Amino acid sequence: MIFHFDGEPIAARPGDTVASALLRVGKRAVATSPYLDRPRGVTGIGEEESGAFVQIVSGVGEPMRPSTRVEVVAGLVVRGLGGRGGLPVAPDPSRYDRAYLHCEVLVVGGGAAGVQAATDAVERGEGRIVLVHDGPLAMAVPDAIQVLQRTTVTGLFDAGHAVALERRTEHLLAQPSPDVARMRVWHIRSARTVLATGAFERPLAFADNDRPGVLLAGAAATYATRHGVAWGRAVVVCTDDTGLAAALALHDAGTAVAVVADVRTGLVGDAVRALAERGIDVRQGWSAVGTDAAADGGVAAVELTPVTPQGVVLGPGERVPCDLVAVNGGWSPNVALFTYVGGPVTWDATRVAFVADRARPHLRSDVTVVGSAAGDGPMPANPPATFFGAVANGPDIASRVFIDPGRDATLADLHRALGAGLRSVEHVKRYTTIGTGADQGRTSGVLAIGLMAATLGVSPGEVGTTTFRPPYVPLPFAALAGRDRGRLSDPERVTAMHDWHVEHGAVFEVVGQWQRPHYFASTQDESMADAVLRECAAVRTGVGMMDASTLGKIDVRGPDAATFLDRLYTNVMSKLQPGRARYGVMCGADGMVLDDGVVLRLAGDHFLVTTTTGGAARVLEWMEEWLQTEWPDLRVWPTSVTDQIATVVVAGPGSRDVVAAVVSDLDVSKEALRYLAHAETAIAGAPGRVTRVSFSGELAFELMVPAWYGDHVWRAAWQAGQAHGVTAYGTEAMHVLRAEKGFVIVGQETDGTQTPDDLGLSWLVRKPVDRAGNPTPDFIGSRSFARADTRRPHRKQLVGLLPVDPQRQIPEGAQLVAVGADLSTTPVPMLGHVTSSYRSAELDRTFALALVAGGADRHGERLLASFGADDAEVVITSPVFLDPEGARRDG
Amino acid sequence: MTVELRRSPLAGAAWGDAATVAIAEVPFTPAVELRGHGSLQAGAHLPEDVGETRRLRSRSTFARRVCCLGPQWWLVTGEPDDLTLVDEVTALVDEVTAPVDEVTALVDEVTAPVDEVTAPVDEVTAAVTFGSAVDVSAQRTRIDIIGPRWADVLRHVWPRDLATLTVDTCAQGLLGRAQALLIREADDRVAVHVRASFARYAYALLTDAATEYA
Amino acid sequence: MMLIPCPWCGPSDENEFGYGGQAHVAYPDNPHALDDEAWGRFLFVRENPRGWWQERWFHSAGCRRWFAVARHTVTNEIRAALPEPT
Amino acid sequence: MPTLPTHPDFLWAEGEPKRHYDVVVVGGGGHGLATAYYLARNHGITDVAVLEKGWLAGGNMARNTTIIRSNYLLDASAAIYEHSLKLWETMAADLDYDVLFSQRGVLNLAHSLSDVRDSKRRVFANRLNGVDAEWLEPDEVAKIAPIINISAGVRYPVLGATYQPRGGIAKHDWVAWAYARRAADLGVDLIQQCEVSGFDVCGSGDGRRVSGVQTNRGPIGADRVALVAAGHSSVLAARAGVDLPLQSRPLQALVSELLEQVLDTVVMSNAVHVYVSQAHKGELVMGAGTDAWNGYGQRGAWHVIEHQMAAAVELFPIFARAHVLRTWGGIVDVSPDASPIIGLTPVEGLYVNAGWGTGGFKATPGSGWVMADTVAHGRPHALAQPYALERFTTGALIDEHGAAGVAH
Repeated sequence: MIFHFDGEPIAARPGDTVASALLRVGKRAVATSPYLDRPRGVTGIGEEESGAFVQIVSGVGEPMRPSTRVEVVAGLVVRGLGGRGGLPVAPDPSRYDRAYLHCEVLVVGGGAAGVQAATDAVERGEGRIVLVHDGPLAMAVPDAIQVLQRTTVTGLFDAGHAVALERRTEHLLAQPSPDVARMRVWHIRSARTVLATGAFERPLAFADNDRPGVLLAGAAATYATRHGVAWGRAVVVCTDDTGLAAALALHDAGTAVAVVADVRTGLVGDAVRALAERGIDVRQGWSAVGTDAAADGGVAAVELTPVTPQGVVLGPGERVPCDLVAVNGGWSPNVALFTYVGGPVTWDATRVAFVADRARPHLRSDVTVVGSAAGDGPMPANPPATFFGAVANGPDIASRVFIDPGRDATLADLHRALGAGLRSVEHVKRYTTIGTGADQGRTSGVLAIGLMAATLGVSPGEVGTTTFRPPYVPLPFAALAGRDRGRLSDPERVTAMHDWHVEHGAVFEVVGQWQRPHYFASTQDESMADAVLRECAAVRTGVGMMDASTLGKIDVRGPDAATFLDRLYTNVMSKLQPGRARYGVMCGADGMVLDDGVVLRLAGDHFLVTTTTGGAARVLEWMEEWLQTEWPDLRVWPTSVTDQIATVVVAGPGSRDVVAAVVSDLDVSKEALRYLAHAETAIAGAPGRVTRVSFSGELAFELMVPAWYGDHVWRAAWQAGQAHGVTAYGTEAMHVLRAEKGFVIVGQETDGTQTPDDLGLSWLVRKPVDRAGNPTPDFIGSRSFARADTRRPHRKQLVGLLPVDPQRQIPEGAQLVAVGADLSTTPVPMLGHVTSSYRSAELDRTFALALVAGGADRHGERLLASFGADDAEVVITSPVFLDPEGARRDG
Repeated sequence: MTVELRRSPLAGAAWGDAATVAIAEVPFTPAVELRGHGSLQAGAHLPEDVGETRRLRSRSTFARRVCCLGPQWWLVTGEPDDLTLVDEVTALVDEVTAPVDEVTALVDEVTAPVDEVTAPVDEVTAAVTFGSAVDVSAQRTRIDIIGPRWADVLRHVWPRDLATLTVDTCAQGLLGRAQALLIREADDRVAVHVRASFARYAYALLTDAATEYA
Repeated sequence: MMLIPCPWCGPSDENEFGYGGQAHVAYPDNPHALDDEAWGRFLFVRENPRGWWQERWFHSAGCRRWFAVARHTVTNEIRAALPEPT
Repeated sequence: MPTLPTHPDFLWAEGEPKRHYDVVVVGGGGHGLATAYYLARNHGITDVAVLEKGWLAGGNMARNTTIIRSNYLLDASAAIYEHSLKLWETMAADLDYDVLFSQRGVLNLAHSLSDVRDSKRRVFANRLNGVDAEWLEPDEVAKIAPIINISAGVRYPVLGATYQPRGGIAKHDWVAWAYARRAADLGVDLIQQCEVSGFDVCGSGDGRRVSGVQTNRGPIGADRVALVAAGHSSVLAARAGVDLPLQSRPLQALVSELLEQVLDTVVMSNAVHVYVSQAHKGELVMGAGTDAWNGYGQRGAWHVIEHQMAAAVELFPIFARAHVLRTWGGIVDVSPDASPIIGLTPVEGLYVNAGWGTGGFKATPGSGWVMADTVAHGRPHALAQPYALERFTTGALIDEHGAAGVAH
């Protein structure tokens, strides 16, 4: 099996990772360090890798993968990295998946301890047991256990929640599959979780300890025994019996072990005997202080010397030629996941490690730790040494002693941090950047703590650890997005008439999640401005049709419905007669306008409330909140019918004829169906309701039908309208038309800081006592109107603006300042801002709405609209530009 | 009613093969949301626990189902051709104030479980003091997931534990990013009800999630 | 993601819910009887303890009921779901 | 690969608290350290202790996305954030410490017509308030950040953006250390692992006066106490009988691995909660949206991160293969109008500065400046006046929600 590394074909065997394959062919230097440009090679065998990071070039590509975690497949192409990954520019065509899994027992880690824990759970008769392992599972497990292989648990969260990443295809094929998700993010909920996450071998500090060929001893031995890597000549440097075991394994796998340097003295036990039998030179009380480089930048020799247990170099040393320096500085239990849930760790001086402290409580009592992650297992024949490395005296030596090769962070950096007065391990981490690299300090963290403790003359336990942060392994952005991409990235809501709009050249605007026609381009090259003028003119002079289905609709029913609505709206709804409709405004408790809409009374106990498109969900929740939490005594039930009802607006002088053509058994004459009246009737054969309500000031009808009939009724009205030159119009024209009448749009004229009075709607606000002198029912927000700031004169109030130059259109958002204000000295006092600004076909000029301080009393005054290059003067007017007496609405 | 004029949000779209998994709109399912203010202690005919559903018999031959969506909140659904369901169920509210026997009659017709003896008159009236019954037939769109792999598909987009969605139970939650009601209609059939404006999203989401199982 | 114990639907993912902040803050019987200071406190001042408190959740994707729970604001441990709203 | 400037050889010494100080600053975050520094530098008040319950700047200062800008909508906000930005521009020289302040510009994307309207309103207001601001059309956005997907068909179309060229980023830890170092030079005691558990208040009613604080290292007397404890402020203030209208919420952020340069400006999208810059070493630094619920656990919910990633890969297709290397959570103290609370309290001698929400880091120098002046003179600094606690009684809020001005 062939793959390519840095352009060179490399032969690999089944079961190889990029790291094992490269080592087998003798490639030691495979990457370079981020800042110092030093050659770097494989240091470990798993997630603890800190040197050999590669960029995946084949397939869709992926930056910064540890070579020890990339399984070789035919066609794989990788290159060694220089500390930074590259983002492929080509779009990523692969599929990413998310899945949810619920179980009783989640076991993390497929090693001996994990498999044992899962098997025990089976024998205890526990149901739904899931075992997650980050590689191919080596051992067989009972069928009752669901095994997720090549899956890494990356985070533990509240309430039994675990997140895991499964890499599903890259070990099978180098290219992405169009049908099979490349990665899957699992969301697992378990009743209890067992962490069997094992431990990471620790390196040692000595000069030039970052050279290719310096590996963790256990990793080096495994490469020899499992992957057939021939090391040539090895020197083992250790502080722990596992180093002795590694030396034996290397020897028995055919590697010449020249020397074993163990800082400890008085070693006993089988391993020592076995090493002696094999004639391996074991130097007790010795350790490494430096290495020499070969031509490839890798290690050529290691300098060994007698040292004290405290790391004081006694000398004289000896330079031993070798190809491999196998280092074992002890083990660090992998407690990252445990700490995510607040699991405490404690320094175990006998095991020379921070182990999970099972005695103290944490956030997730259902999470337990087993195996070496908890420091379990028998004590070795020889206790491990509390020793983190030996550094000879000499200029600049410390700057060649690497603690975090991934960040080129050295002992010199650590000393500078302490010299600067820093004592908190978190400060030192940030000052030196140790532990912030791609390996998240798996090997460097405890080494740094140990060296810090040694320098300060305290125990590592007193220094303490830094905080691990999820994710446990780096997670691709796209994998986290899952299938929430492209058209699925966020729902797009459409109305029953959507397809018609598309067929007729609608250009859509996104309103919340809704797709609404912004305007209809009658020809390919009609500009928006022209289209909007055309649509507005049609409504003012002929007839137009608009899809108003996105407006929120709430069926409010119950004996106390009227009472309820009186408390919600600033105006009185209980006086509304069945068959009539009324515009209303509701405020928050702070007195600021929350939403508005037309309320239809269907019967004594039955209302149909309409809301803004964006406010539909909010208003329903608002109703439910008050009914459930404050007024449970009220017998009222709100039901959303937003999607149930499609609404066709037919507006314009010609609208009555069009409506009459589709409504046969209802008299829609001015006398029979008065303004703000509504009636049930068949509409083009569909059951519906016709309402005389106008947001444009023109004669207008709202046709409401069950959404199933929306498309039909729209097309029927469109057909009937052909004789009258009916024109479809979108939200922009609707906005212009309502602005000509001075009607506000919540969210455009308002930003959550306007009272009804600010908007000139005080006529909608109930007085505390009615004309007869009886107190009126209170409504939400009324109390806030009495606060100092809401009583303040000169609040910003709604006005109309006419640019002095009738052809100048002021941009919306333009700020209004006094004419002659000195714009060169900031801050310039601002008197208000333009909320809406349009070109009017009817007025044959531009106009705008604005909020201006004390504006209600300033009609006729001039202001300067400031928006950059060519500011323009405007005259304050009434916000009602058209038909103030409302003569047009009856047609 | 002129049913031929209707158009469903997905125009009857269907995908896949029920031998593994199929996803298909079931257009024009009638539905009414019922809200009751009165106590349901004696509501022998209505499920009281959220997630519980009951099959109903009616004067007509159609299978109907009432789902408990929340406290004092039910959804009555039926088969597409069950054109009288809405009128019969909404009539309940109009009839609340009518003489007891009339109410009973209506209640029996609409909400009596298939294999259940009709409860005594007084119990039934105590059970059904509805405050609101609203036609929501077009509010939600029904998309069925049919076939042995239905759960494999849903677990990609439905975070709740599907093991608890046993036959004749229902659950509300989030389907991807859209609110949805799931009804386990049969061993290998789940009905997904989403707001009509979300129907295209839900259908695209489900067929995407089903890709590896088709 | 927290599991919020809805009294009606059982434990459900946090993102099925709306959040209502501190529980049991009753709307004044007569807001007009309050002075500006007291009204301002009702509008804006809520407890913000580091530890246990009672807060409101709204099951917007489920039964659409408001309810209160006792939650620890550091550990996110949730003790009791209290069906009665406010 | 850029190598970063080296730190000064000495930062500060661990201190033991004295029995009494003129001013005790509660909270050793950026704002507390800046307050102490400006007390000494601007007002000659050096008998000052900064009390930090953990390690200096270990709270939100160590957890934010380091975005610096002043393009807020409302006059009061623009004034204090612009004052802050001007201080950023002279900080390195003033503190003699390169804090890697990089004015690479900040883009705020608009995805809907109402975004566009609000954005332009903010730009026009910014200019009149002396804040550099531009409105950019999509093609101009693409010139500044070519990796943004400006094509029309996408779920979050880019309809334009506001641009503040003087905005940027800085190295958060270094900023705190720079203030700590100079404050220490000027005689300020920096006391870590010193948790304030309460206040000594004498008198009653309107006559209450603060005389010191209780800590895990014993009582410490103080003539004046500046409470600058971000998310914990309301808990502490309550112990002095002062109710602050604050809610403490989780706010998450994340970094990627080191990547070759793809983005040399700051891009913010409030609509979909994506806030991203590429830091000096090459990692993408991203902020997420605030979790909805109150929490002091310094951790949020994972689905917030997944939502953010979904939006991020839509806006920046090139991010698809980047990796989330590390996530973390801070505690943001949010006020009802998304604006801070600065100034006096009903307890004489007790001053508060909190409620910065997601705006805290960028405000660090300005906040410290006005707080020091307020404490030194016993009256609100001119820029702090609008932010007095009284506004929640009068209703004169400084509501930045409307124009989505608040975000990182």
